[in-house]
Amino acid sequence: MNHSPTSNSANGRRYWRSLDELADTPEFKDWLHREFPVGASEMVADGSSRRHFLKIMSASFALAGVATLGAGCRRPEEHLEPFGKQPENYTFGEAQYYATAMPTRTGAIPLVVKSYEGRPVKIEGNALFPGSNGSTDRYAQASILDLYDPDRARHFKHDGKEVSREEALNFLAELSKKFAANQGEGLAFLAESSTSPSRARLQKIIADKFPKSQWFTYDAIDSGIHQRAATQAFGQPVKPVFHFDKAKVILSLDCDFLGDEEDVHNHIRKFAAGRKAGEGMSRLYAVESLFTLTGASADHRLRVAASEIAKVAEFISCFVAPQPDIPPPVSSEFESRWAYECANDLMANRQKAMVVVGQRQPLEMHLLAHAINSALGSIGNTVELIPTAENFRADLKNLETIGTDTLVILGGNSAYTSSLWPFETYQQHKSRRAGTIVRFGYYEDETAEKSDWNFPATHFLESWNDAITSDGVTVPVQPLIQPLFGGLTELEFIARVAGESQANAYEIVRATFGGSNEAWKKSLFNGFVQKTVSPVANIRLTKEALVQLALPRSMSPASLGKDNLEVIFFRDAKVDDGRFANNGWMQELPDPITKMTWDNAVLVSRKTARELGVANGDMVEITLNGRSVKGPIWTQPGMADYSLGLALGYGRERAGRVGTGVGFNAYKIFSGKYIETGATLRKTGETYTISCTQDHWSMEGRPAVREANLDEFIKEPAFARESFHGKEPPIVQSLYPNPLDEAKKTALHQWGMTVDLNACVGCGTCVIACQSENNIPIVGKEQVGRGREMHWLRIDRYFTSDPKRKNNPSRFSLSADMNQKDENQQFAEWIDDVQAVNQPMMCHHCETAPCESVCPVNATVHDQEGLNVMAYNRCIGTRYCSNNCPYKVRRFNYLDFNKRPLTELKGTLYSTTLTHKTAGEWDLLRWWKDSNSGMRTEDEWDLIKLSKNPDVTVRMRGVMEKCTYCTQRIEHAKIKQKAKAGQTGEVRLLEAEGTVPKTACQQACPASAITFGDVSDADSSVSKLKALPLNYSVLGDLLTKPRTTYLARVRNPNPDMPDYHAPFSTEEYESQSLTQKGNS
Amino acid sequence: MADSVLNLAELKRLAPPAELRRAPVVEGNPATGALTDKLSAFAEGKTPRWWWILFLPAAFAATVIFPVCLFYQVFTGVGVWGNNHPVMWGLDIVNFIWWVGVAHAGTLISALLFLTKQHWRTTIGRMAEAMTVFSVAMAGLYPAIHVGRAWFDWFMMPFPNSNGLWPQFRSPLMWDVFAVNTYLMVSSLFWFMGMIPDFAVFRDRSTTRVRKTIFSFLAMGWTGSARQWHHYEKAYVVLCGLCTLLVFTVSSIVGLDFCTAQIAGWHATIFPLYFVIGAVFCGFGMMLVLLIPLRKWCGLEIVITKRHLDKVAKLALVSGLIITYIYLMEFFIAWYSGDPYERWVFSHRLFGHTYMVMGWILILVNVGVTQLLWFKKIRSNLAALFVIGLLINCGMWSERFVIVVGSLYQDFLPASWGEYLPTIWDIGLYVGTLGAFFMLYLLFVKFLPMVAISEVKGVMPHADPHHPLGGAKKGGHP
Amino acid sequence: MIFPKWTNWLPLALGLGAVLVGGGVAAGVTIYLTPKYTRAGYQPVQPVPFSHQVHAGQLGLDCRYCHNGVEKSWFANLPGASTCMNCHNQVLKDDPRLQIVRDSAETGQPIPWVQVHKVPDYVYFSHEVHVRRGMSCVKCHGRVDQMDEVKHDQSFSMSFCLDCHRDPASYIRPVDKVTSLGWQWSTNATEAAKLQQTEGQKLVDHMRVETLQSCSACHR
Amino acid sequence: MSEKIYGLMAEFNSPGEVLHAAEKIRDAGSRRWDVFSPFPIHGIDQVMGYRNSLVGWFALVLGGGAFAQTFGLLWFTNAFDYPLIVGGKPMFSWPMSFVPSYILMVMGAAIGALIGMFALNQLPRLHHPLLNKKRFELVSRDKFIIVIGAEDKQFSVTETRKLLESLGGAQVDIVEDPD
Repeated sequence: MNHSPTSNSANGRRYWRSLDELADTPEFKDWLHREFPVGASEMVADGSSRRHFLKIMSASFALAGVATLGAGCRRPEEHLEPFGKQPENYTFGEAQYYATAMPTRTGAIPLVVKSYEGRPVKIEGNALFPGSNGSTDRYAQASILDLYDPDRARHFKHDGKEVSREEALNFLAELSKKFAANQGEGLAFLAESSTSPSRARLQKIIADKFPKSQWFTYDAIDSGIHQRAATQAFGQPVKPVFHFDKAKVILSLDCDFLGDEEDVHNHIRKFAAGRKAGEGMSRLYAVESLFTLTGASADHRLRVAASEIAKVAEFISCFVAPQPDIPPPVSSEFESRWAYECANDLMANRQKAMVVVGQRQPLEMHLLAHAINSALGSIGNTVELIPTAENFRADLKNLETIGTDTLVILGGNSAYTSSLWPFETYQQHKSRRAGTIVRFGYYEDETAEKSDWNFPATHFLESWNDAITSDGVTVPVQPLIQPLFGGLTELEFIARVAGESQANAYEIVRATFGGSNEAWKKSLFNGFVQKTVSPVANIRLTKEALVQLALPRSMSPASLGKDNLEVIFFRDAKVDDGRFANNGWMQELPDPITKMTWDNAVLVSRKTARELGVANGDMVEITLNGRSVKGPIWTQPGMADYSLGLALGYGRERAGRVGTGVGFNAYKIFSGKYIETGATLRKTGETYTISCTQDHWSMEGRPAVREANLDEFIKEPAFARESFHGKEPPIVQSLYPNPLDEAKKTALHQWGMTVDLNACVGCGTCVIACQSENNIPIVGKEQVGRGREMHWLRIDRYFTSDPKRKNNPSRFSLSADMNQKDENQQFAEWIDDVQAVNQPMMCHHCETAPCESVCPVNATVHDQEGLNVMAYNRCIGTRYCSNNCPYKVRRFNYLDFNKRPLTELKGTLYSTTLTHKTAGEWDLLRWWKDSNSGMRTEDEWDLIKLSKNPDVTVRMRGVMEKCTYCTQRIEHAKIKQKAKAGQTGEVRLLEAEGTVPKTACQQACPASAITFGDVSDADSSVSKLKALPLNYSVLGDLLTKPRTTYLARVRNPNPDMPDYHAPFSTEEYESQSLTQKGNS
Repeated sequence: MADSVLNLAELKRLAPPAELRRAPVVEGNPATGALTDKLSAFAEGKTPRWWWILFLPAAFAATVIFPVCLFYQVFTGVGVWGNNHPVMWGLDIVNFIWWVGVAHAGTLISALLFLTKQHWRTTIGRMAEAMTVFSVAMAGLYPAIHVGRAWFDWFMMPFPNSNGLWPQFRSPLMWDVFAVNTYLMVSSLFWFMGMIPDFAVFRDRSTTRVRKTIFSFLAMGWTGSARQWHHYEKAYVVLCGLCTLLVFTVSSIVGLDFCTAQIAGWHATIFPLYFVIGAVFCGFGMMLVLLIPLRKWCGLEIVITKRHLDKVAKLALVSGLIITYIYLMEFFIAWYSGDPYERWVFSHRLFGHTYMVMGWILILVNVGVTQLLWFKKIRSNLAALFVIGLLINCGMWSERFVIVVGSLYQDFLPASWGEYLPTIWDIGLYVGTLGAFFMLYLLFVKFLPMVAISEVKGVMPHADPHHPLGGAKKGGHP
Repeated sequence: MIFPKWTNWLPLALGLGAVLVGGGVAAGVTIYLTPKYTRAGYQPVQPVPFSHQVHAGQLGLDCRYCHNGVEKSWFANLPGASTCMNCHNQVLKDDPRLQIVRDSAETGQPIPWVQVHKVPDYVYFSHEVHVRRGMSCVKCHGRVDQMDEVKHDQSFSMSFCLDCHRDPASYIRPVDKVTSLGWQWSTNATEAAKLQQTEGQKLVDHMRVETLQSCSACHR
Repeated sequence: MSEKIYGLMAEFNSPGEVLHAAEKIRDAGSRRWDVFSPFPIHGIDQVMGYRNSLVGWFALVLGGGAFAQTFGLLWFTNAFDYPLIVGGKPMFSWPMSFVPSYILMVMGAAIGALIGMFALNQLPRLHHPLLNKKRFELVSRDKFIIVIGAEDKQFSVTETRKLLESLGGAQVDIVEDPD
């Protein structure tokens, strides 16, 4: 990893500054602060300054596809504007990498950010970080888009009116003076949780300076419960670190540690490490109500309503605990046998077993888990406890009663996320007491609307900060770019409120760090402080905690039914608690399980839907504790009965042009508890359309994903090989020689990839990484509904089930499940108990690619290194290649997705350049003047251009595109190697030398499921993986000879369990091929 | 005319018995001059009201709906259509194949039947050829405009360029480009050449200077000399031979688009034959639809007799039976191959809930309704034939829909399955091409020699110098 | 008689005319609408009358003195005004023609040089790899050391690129001769051509230079 | 009007008559004469002494040329000038080349046949002395006309008129050549 030293840059990247200086004209500055959105007249009048700014960048832009239309013979005069002062150690056009970190609620994700000309373009994980494989989670991947969000808060505002920065800062100064005088009487802070030591230091300063002030920490999604539970259980401030890699048996009690918990990328990495196919692979039991990614990865999954999981937990604890108790009854014989065998398995693997409880479960459950883990001897082995700072969660009910004069809101969007904190009440309060709400936030959102003062916040890529990761390592957060729209960093804002003389965020972080300059520089270079945190040794459960354990018994709720439904509020896999609602990549990322985009829904089980008389898309009204919300129904296979799953974070009213009005706002009935019972549901009679990227749930017994149980794998390691159980047709030889074989003799490399289905959990990080790396546009809900999403990499998720439960009397029958429309899947009984399998699917770079031979213009051909290359500017868009692609991984730009704003991507009556006007000017005329123009307003377009990766062509409408194996990275690596080789012949990239590039998906994958490399190099990891018996090609019998192959998935179920069986996919396959045999 | 030389007694003596006698091509064997008057009458007469009633909406569709839909698509993107992922081809290609299909019967009638010396073809040949030319023109449009960047269509033309790039000739789509262009070119040439002597007829009959000028120009100085006829006839035979080749190969090449592809439901060697027969079948349906009203309205009952329609219907029946056989084979092979993907596609053609209706229309019409043509009664009932003609066109359209969409929407990996529904722009473009076709056809009927006058005259007994009617003094054959 | 006798020549005349017009159009397009004409020869007026002939030719400055990013980046950068001032704070200190340069060096306001050489945005050309692997500047940019004002020398069309990419041996030269624009294998032209083939092939073999004519080499 | 004489024309009513008359004229040794009819008359070719038309050769040459050229073009473009690896298929193979070559052969042959027909008939010829004659317009209707050209060695206005009339030709008339 090539981190550039950051010695002399204290305030943002100096290179950006240099560019900044170039554009340091009054017009340019004016632009930065201009009101948004810009009026039409201004666009024309002042366009030059903005253009000027962009033109400087444009040398590196290479916004090619947009320009493929080309100006033809019109050659506009273009300028190259070099620096006035040549900066040192800087080469225009070369990417720079800086280490930083993305703060999360309870930790931080160490990152390395790639930046071109001072413009961050891609986020990667920091591979230097101890234990890390350089991966991230999907939120971190997507966060870069927020940086370029045109809807960001850009202005200091008072009472909704713009004020100057000076004015706003003066106000803060006065505020601090005022409260310094009265010791902070009436001053309250409402902040999101943070691990920043600097913020903690400032918080301390505030507590000292304003002793009477109050500080509340509130998160809509409370991930701090693990820490609070551990602290309570063990009587000292500790937080648990789960070592899924060390565990042999894992029991998840409603804990989606691979999905919606914090720190999933670490969990996935560790979990995948423990799941290497073979003896000693771990076994995962999941008890859950929602179908989660953890459930999808589980070997045994028990679907139980979330509020009844406590019973199962207690049942198990009775066997595990030192003094066996009489187990409480669970609802069925099956469940008790399940739980009993599970407990046996846990006990058989003492010290190597672990129990994890989900963050949405109440504290008591967490204590119970600690008790079980203690009893199993897991504490200190699979679960380590590390010291931490205290973590509070504010009970916002109290806020009404505090006599607050001024409320300072630091981040968060509490007006939206907390319906329990009625702003109205507060405002009444305020009218009595003339109080003020001061808001520091990234967006002008729901909270901003209700605040008196608004301070724009900077993105973490624009801020100096620090944080402590979940495993206790301090990481600096350093900016890569000066704030695009001004704004304040969080630390600066707090410091100013505190009236600190030193309000410079860099100085604050530097002061918190202390130490030598040497150490500081090193920490910035590495992206972390080289300091390991040792776990607290010899720790025991406290007596108080043990007493608490008796409590869950009393928790047993009234039994659930269709009039007493349970509601589960969960962190959305895409928009989190709503903070990514305006992030198009996230909105369009298919939910890992439902594959739903641009929406949330009321998830129910088939049985519940039937009893309630609802079907997918029916709008229903859910009433809970006297409050209600409306949303569409979505039948989720594998859901527990009588549970309603509501994803938080949607239904935003003031999110921005992407997120406003997407989905429904589940916070309306949310009261701080993530699991509540007593809800009722009523059908409203309206219907609603939901856009999914995958409409068909079943794999129909096709051998796309190949699975086996561990014992079968040990018996027959090559079970997945080309003939899969001896039933697939053999892969025959071509009739004629492939010219690629000739080319292989002289080519330097042959690229290939493997995807380990055993490691992949389906989290979707790769999808976003690919989107970010390859300039993939979003298309909006309606276009997704029309099947036109552009993701080069999709994750196919199939639900498999016992074939005996399928209604399949005969293929040639109208009533067979397989002949039903996709809309009717929701009524099929087989979806009740399903397994899910995930399969990342991208271009397979087939050696005999069917797409190539049908292209009439040579737009897609093979190169000598085995890449199926796509020349966008040659493509005329016959779409024949995609028809002929058996994997359907090619994507067609049906409309100008890059140049059209989302509002112009709806309906059959799309606006056309022939009639449409943008910013008051006829589009055709705009196009004539500048072939790069589109229907987006210029400010939006400018920011979009900034966010694009200059190494990849931006595609225009009418061309086909697809995964390229990140050819830009390969070419970059080859160019660098060749340049290094100079007049020698050492031009080959070698994995052993670390010169082989990683693809974006590979780099981002927390599970390291994707391996890319040179298959002509026998020592490369990809060659070794391809030599494994698990390796197989999807649809290999079509003689496509794909370069992307898969490693089959191995499940590790416990033969003693009541639900032990071969993987459903295999059973389905067998039943299909049996019918075939019978017929032929 | 030569009535004077008719020796009735002799004629009667020499004539074969009635049951062996071939029915005359033109009812009543009118004299050559009268026949000329009759066949030119419609083009020279006053435009009747029915013509306007048909022409105006067709012209509206051709000149308003068609360009609007076309330009809208070109300027907005293929996304205005219903095409999606995985159904990358929808109505654009369905209509393309359909139009190519319609064309084929025309060539078959005019060229293949000429080579096999079927004199009855002369009276309907020209109308069939016109149908071919106009429908190939419609068909040729689709491949050009269905692409994402129609303004780069010239990438498909092989000429030296500064990019050093060439088209990729392994692609059946390239073959398509050549095939459809060739078909358009050759059938237009054939059509035009056939009309030259008739242009001369119109030229010589014209009463106004404008008409005279135009037709003089079009007739290119045709005098009807023996030398001209000599070369003309040779060229005609050659062109007929070439057109016959095209009948069998253009649709085959269109079929290659599909059979060289991987997709289950496309990947079958039967496709070239399948498409040829389907095309011909569809074209005969269209012939019925065009001939039945026009023969009445244009006063051509004596030249386009019920016997002609009966023959067209019989040809439709034969091609329909072959189609039926092909359907059976398709299903059989799908089952026999044991290929799960093939089986899936074919079971879904009939039982998959999404496009089941199209599948059954195909079976009911192409297999079912066609069987009605076995009955002489049906074949001589013009109304029934007209309806059957229409139904065959619908049936063949749904067949193309089932082949194109029905094979794409559920292919290998269930994760990428989807559905396809055409939008108003898909339909609008189809309506536009239909309009353009009918507009051109009506213009042809009105202004050009819609029956091959010289050819018809040439197969009359009056034209046989060895026939008493042709002026044979004695002997010869009747 | 509608058509006079001369009209019998009309078809022939029309045919000939069509051939002539068609040929003319083809020739016109080939000459005027291909990059050989539209690009080569472009010589815009620059804001500062900088002479490559003086600097690179007479003074013999190495290309990389000013275009110092050329070996490190895809982009051959233009020097900042501060680079100019390295010399010009001594030489021609008060020359009015250099006022813009002095201003730029002082204020940081860039000099708006007009771009001469440009490949389309969808072409990813890297100076770095060409320059460091024995492809001389002169092959694309011509004898800049003899140009007073820079002129677009070559067509920069795809087939222009392909010439080298298909047959690198005919163009490659020793890496240390890359910036010597006038360098030849030999002073004798025929011998130089011969040496280019033999020595070039040796270089290609030794350096493992690939013949890259697949799309991925330039388009991403 | 002191115009040149193009020839003499005579009308006949049926193909039989005109065929008979033509045989006689041929036997009389005329060289520059022709028979005009509304449709091709069976047997007239033999009478006029026409051998197999050359149109077929035009078609063959152009068709064959197009086939060979396309075959060559495909080889040149896909296998020689810019060989690209496409779908693992050979750079050049006859099956893929046959289809476009064949179809362009058809196009070439068709154009050849048409060109041949036009060329051999010296068409288009918009101006023709016969087209001036009002009676000649009946040729395209139902009359059959024999014209004996003034360039014929045996031509003489009176003798030829006699000959034509003796053969049953009606409306024997002089055809003028306007220049």
